[in-house]
Amino acid sequence: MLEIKNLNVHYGGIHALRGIHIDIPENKIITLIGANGAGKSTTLRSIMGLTKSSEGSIQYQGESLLKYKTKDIVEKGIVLVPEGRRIFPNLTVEENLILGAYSRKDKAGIAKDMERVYELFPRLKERSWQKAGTMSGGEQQMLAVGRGLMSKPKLLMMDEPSLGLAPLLVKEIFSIIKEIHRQGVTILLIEQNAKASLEIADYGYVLETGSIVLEGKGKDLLTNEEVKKAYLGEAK
Amino acid sequence: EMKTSKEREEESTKGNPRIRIGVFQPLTGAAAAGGRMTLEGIQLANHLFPEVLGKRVELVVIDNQSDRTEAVNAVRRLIQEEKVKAIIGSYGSSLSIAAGEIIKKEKMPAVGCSPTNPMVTLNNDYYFRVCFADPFQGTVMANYAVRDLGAQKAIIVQDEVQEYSLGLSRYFMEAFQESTGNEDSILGVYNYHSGQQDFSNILGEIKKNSGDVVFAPGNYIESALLIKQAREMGIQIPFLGGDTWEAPDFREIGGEAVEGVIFSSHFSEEAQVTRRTQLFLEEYEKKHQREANAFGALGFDAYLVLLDAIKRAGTDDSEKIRGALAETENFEGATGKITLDKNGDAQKSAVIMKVENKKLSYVTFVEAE
Amino acid sequence: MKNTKRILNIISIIALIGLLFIFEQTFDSYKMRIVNLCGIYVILGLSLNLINGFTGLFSLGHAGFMAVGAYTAGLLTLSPAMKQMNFFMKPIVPFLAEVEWSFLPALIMAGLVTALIGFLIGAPALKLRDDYLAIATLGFGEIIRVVFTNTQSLTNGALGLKGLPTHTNIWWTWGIAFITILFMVFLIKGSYGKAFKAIREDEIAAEAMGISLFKHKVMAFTMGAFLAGVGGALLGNLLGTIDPNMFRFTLTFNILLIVVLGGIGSITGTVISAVVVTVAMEYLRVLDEAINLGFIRIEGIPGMRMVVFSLLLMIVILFYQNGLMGSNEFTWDWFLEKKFLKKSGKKEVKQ
Amino acid sequence: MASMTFQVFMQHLTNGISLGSLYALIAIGYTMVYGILRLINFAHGDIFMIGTYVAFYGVTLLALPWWLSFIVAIIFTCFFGMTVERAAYRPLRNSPKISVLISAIGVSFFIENLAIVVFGGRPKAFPIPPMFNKIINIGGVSIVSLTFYIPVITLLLLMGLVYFIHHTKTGMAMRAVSKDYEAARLMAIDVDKIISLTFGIGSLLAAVGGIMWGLKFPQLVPLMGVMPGLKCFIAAVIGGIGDIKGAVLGGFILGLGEIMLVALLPALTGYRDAFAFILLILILLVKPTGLMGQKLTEKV
Amino acid sequence: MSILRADNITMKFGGLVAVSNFQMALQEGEIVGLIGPNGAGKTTAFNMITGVYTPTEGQIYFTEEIKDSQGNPSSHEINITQYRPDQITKLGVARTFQNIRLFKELSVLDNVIIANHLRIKSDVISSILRLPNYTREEKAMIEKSIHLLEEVGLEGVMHEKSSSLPYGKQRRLEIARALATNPKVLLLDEPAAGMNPKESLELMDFVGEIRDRFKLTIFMIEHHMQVVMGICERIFVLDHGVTIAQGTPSEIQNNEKVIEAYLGVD
Ligand SMILES: Nc1ncnc2c1ncn2[C@@H]1O[C@H](COP(=O)(O)OP(=O)(O)OP(=O)(O)O)[C@@H](O)[C@H]1O
Ligand SMILES: Nc1ncnc2c1ncn2[C@@H]1O[C@H](COP(=O)(O)OP(=O)(O)OP(=O)(O)O)[C@@H](O)[C@H]1O
Ligand SMILES: [Mg+2]
Ligand SMILES: [Mg+2]
Repeated sequence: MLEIKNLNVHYGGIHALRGIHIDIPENKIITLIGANGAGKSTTLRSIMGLTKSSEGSIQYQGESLLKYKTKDIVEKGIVLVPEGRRIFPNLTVEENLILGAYSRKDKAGIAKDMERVYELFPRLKERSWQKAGTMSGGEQQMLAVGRGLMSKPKLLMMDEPSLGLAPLLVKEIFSIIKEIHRQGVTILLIEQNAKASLEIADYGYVLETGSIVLEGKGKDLLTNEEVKKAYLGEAK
Repeated sequence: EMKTSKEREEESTKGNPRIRIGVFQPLTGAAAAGGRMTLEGIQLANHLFPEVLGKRVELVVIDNQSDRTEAVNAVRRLIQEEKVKAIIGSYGSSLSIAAGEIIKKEKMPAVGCSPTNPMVTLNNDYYFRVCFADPFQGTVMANYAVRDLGAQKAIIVQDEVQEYSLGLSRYFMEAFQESTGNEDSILGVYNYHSGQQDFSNILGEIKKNSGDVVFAPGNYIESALLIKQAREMGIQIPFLGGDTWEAPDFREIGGEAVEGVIFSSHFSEEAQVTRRTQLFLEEYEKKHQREANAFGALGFDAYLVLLDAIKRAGTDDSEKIRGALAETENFEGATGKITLDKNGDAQKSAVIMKVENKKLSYVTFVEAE
Repeated sequence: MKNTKRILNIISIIALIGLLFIFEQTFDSYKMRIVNLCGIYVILGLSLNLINGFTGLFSLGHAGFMAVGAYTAGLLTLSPAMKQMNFFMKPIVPFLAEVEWSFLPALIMAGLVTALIGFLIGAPALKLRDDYLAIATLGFGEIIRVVFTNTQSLTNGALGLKGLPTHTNIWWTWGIAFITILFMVFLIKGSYGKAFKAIREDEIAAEAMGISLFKHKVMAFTMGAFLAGVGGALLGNLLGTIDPNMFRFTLTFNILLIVVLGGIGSITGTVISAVVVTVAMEYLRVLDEAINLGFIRIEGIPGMRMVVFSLLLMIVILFYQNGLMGSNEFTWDWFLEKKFLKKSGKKEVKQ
Repeated sequence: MASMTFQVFMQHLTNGISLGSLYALIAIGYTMVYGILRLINFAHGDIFMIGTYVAFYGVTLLALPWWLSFIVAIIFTCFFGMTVERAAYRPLRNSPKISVLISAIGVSFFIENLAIVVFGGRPKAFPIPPMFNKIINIGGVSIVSLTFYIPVITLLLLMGLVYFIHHTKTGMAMRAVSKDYEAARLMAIDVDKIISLTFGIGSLLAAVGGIMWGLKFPQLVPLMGVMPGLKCFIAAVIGGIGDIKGAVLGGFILGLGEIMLVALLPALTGYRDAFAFILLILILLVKPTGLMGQKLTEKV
Repeated sequence: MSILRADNITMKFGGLVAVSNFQMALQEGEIVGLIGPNGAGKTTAFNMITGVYTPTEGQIYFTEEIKDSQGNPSSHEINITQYRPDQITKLGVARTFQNIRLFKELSVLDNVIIANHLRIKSDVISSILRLPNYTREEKAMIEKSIHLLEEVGLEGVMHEKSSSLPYGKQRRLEIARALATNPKVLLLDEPAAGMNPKESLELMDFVGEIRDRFKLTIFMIEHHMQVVMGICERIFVLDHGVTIAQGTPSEIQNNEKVIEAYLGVD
């Protein structure tokens, strides 16, 4: 579905991505793990056209994404739930969701998806009138995911959805990701919580200082000694 | 570039000898209309009389942007960088006064066209002007108000930022009190400042104190707005003003509202006509296809008076030109006969004009004292 | 290394003095005025940079401070006779009528009075942040101007002061500019300067590090006001006439422009850009006047100078977003290194 | 003061209301642009001036009927504002705030100076259609008909705008853009287009304000936008910048206050131009985000 | 006597009660944890203690050690409820932030030097004139800062711009900066956020080390249970602003209410 080849990104002098290759087949959960500053977010931002790459290609359903604006990429069905939630604090929960469907014209479809989001996150339904900025961190995270779903994505990318969440909510988020996947959405997931994400992922990539150092089936990575040592903090 | 001025100077002395005369006028900013009208007159005169002492007269024009600091800069530049021999300007007393210091210090003869405030030439041996000064103008209007309009009570509205307006108001007030013989004949003095657009508070006061006339000298813009708003508020008292109201813009902005206002001015073809008046009027209308005005005429005269002085001095030495200027007597200009007194002021008569059917009409003529 | 730098410092100071001396000998008074203006704008630019660039306080009230300085020095140096001439509408307040100070004390007094005003304004206003502070300080600047227009017996109102003794010369302007540069360098390098920068970077974190926001902000603001007052005083006594209208907010913008063009938070940048902007403004006057190319005469268009100037300004802002210097400074290290590298070829560069 | 008659008082009151609504109209434009870009659009006053000049030339030079000329002016100004945004602000979208502010000041200088060269420094008289210039006398208070039109137009525009911002998807997108460009992009919102639109609407309002201004004070100079521009910005800040209703409130307070202050205390006339600033500072010190501004304590 | 004590503090934002009647006392040398669901009011509690917010109700006390004229130490409790953040830091309470707040444009070293400024004795004039009393102080400040950076393992990146550091190092720098203020109490707000489990464990060791080396009392908000349970001696649990439990890690881990509101069942 999406294929990244030899992607290079520079931030001024920093070489943040050094020629990575990633393949995302349809209907799978792919996860990207790695230490801080490894370039995970940069990868997602490059796909969305938020960050310009200096070299390489990003193919989506046989077409290069590099020439498109973010807006067009979203319209093609790729959605990013960004790092740090980035909900619109001055808009109500409902308005945030409506904006999630900004590019869509099918009123009936939008209404249906709104219902679906409210089913997934009953808390959002309860608080549909509330200004999003006044909600707690976990609620905001739900809203961010819900908002992402509103554009009816084919490929949903999530950047550290569990960051700063209480343990209970972390569990909930992962079960929701599985649920969304079950409904037929391809998922690219970034997580610090490597264990949980590898557990649900079909395939995983390990990123270190801008390069992919390891890849494999989720289950295999989970038992890989290096991964264990570096990311799961178990070998102690 | 820094050196071009030197080059220019060399060039001017080489081939055909030139005399450079500096002109500083407000060509942009609040006083631009007056400055441009004056400049038209100066340039017309230069066009008609381009030579003196066998040399070409070259005008160096600098815009003082209706700003005092820029006026000082402009004159400094004319003297030090452009090496002019004499200076003409500026419209607007405050601009002239600001530049006066440098003119005095650098001993540069200067001829003002229409700055009427006494401070322009006071204590300044190098500044002259071809117009009358405000004490005369103020008195003329006060006397007219009392004698011809039968006014006993007057209200003054002045622009607190303009020496022109402040001075004129003061002389009007003195003359009015004297003329009516009543210390309390001035009901109030109200201030506004250049650039103000809403005068409702002043007009509220005027509406309250029913005077016989309002004397409101100032920039033609603010004056026009003031009168317009007065009429809108139903104030029907006659408005009197000074020579700035001559500008056509005053009638344009004021429209209907300024019908009937009365002001003093420098000349009218119906009052004093000389050979030069005829020449000026014809040539001006030919060149610009519109009615001539007093500012143009005064610019015209300032140039001619200066040229005459250079001719009499027989040299382009600035100090000598000054000497010759001081001796100007009965010079025949477009605005009448010009004699410069010991202050450097022109002893001239004034005319009183009225706005009628969007045109200026001549009312009467007041001889110089 | 330390010795080399000391020698270089001394050499450049001597060179600067020599240069000023040459200017004084060869330039006519018109050009000297530009040199003087450059010096004054260096002082003003640095003072605004201290507030806006180093401390991150968005202040737009500089014109007001300059007015306070210019009037203080003006009233103190104006001779009693000139005072009488100036104040013809309303007499001057008695306590000022007879004073006539020499320039140095008047300058210092101008700085102190302005600093006091700066303190009085800063104490309440610095509670505000960002745009709100900007608009409030802009307001204070305008209020100062309006007050000066209305306190006729103190300031001669809108008519302004004329005939100020023109004490200002390049030794004053560049001397004080030089002291200001040193002042800034040492201030910024020191602990207090670092605290200012910390406030600029993140107020909340700075406060959490034990830096009293109020004290340091007011300190920077007051010091900036002091320098602005001195700059204003020099300007007044250079021009010889001042009036409240000179000190409109466009004047603040001009100085802000110098700061931004030079690089916010760079002393070197401000100095360079003060000189460049001042000279450019004069140079562009050519555009307003008729240009005589001998065979053809191009009539000048009044106002063209400002059009070109603002266009140039826009181009610089759009293409040099961080100004000439960013927040970098000229240092001998940098200078020596660059020279050194040039000589020793490519190998060094790679390293 | 005591001697002020009822008529004179009413006279001042109507004056204050019409000036206030004029301020309000222009303040809305400021507030919209600020609300979205967090940028004090110093060029707003100049855009206002352009609108007035275009209307003037439409009537005088092109001899259009006044209403057509006004419409042309409004449309032209709309595009002019969008062009300004494109040229001077868009390239700086990711730059430090102060650069953008300087750019705003630079653009403002540029427009003013260009106007001086193109339109000439000499003031022009704005032609007033008779319907705005009728003097109506109600119980000794004489009022120009324009005085009635201005508040009505302001309120109509206000209502339209509030509806647009709060009840349309585009309005929602504008509010979203105001908080976070990047997140807005991720919603498939074309941020540049939304900002352009905001400028267009802001400039449209400026043009309407400018024309009204020209009708009230029929004098055109290239610097005519500077003072009203500044005052209306203050009005917007007083009301709580970013809030449209706040801008209207601020405009009325400022306009009415300015007129009433000097009417009631004539001794303070000279301080009239300082009034706006003093009011501004007093309000900011008491309520740092303006009267209707939301309190935005930074979440630490 | 406890070194820092909150007596029934409450914080309301409009109608929202973010923290209600929070009661807490830290003993010298302790490491205490503060946990709870998102939006429970943990950061708000920190903000009140450090003076960023003034509590709507309740009082906060800090125990200050003073030496009398003979040099005998004695301690007394002062009410710091109305103090500003800088005053509180001066007394000896330093903190880090949930969303890292470094002086981004400044170098790593400058970040730490600035944190020394609060103890400076020379005035601004002597700093500009570079009088000996100032230069002496400056030298000491720089030495101390470099030393601190060595302690946290950042000496190698001393001259880099602080924003160019990777996340984990930025967190360390924030801690170093807080240490430079000479605190007695250190408040850490989610120091392990955004770190992977391995990095989190390293951090845990690091916190223990600095506690011993600098004789600190540490109060820490954290969502990584491994860290919290591994290092904290006592834990407070907030939910909806209310303290629902407090006790040792094992008590908390088995507390019904905590499991329901926060931990969940495995
Ligand atoms: N806007 C930027 N400017 C400069 N450097 C950047 C920028 N954004 C990221 N970087 C750098 O690029 C590298 C990769 O960053 P990225 O955000 O992609 O990492 P990450 O893997 O998502 O890390 P984290 O777990 O902290 O989110 C880091 O070294 C980071 O410092
Ligand atoms: N400045 C503020 N204005 C309004 N509400 C606020 C403010 N600061 C915090 N809150 C609210 O107070 C509540 C507690 O917030 P706080 O930041 O203390 O939570 P927390 O326990 O630190 O959560 P997290 O684990 O997500 O960081 C939240 O509902 C939050 O939205
Ligand atoms: Mg990331
Ligand atoms: Mg928190």
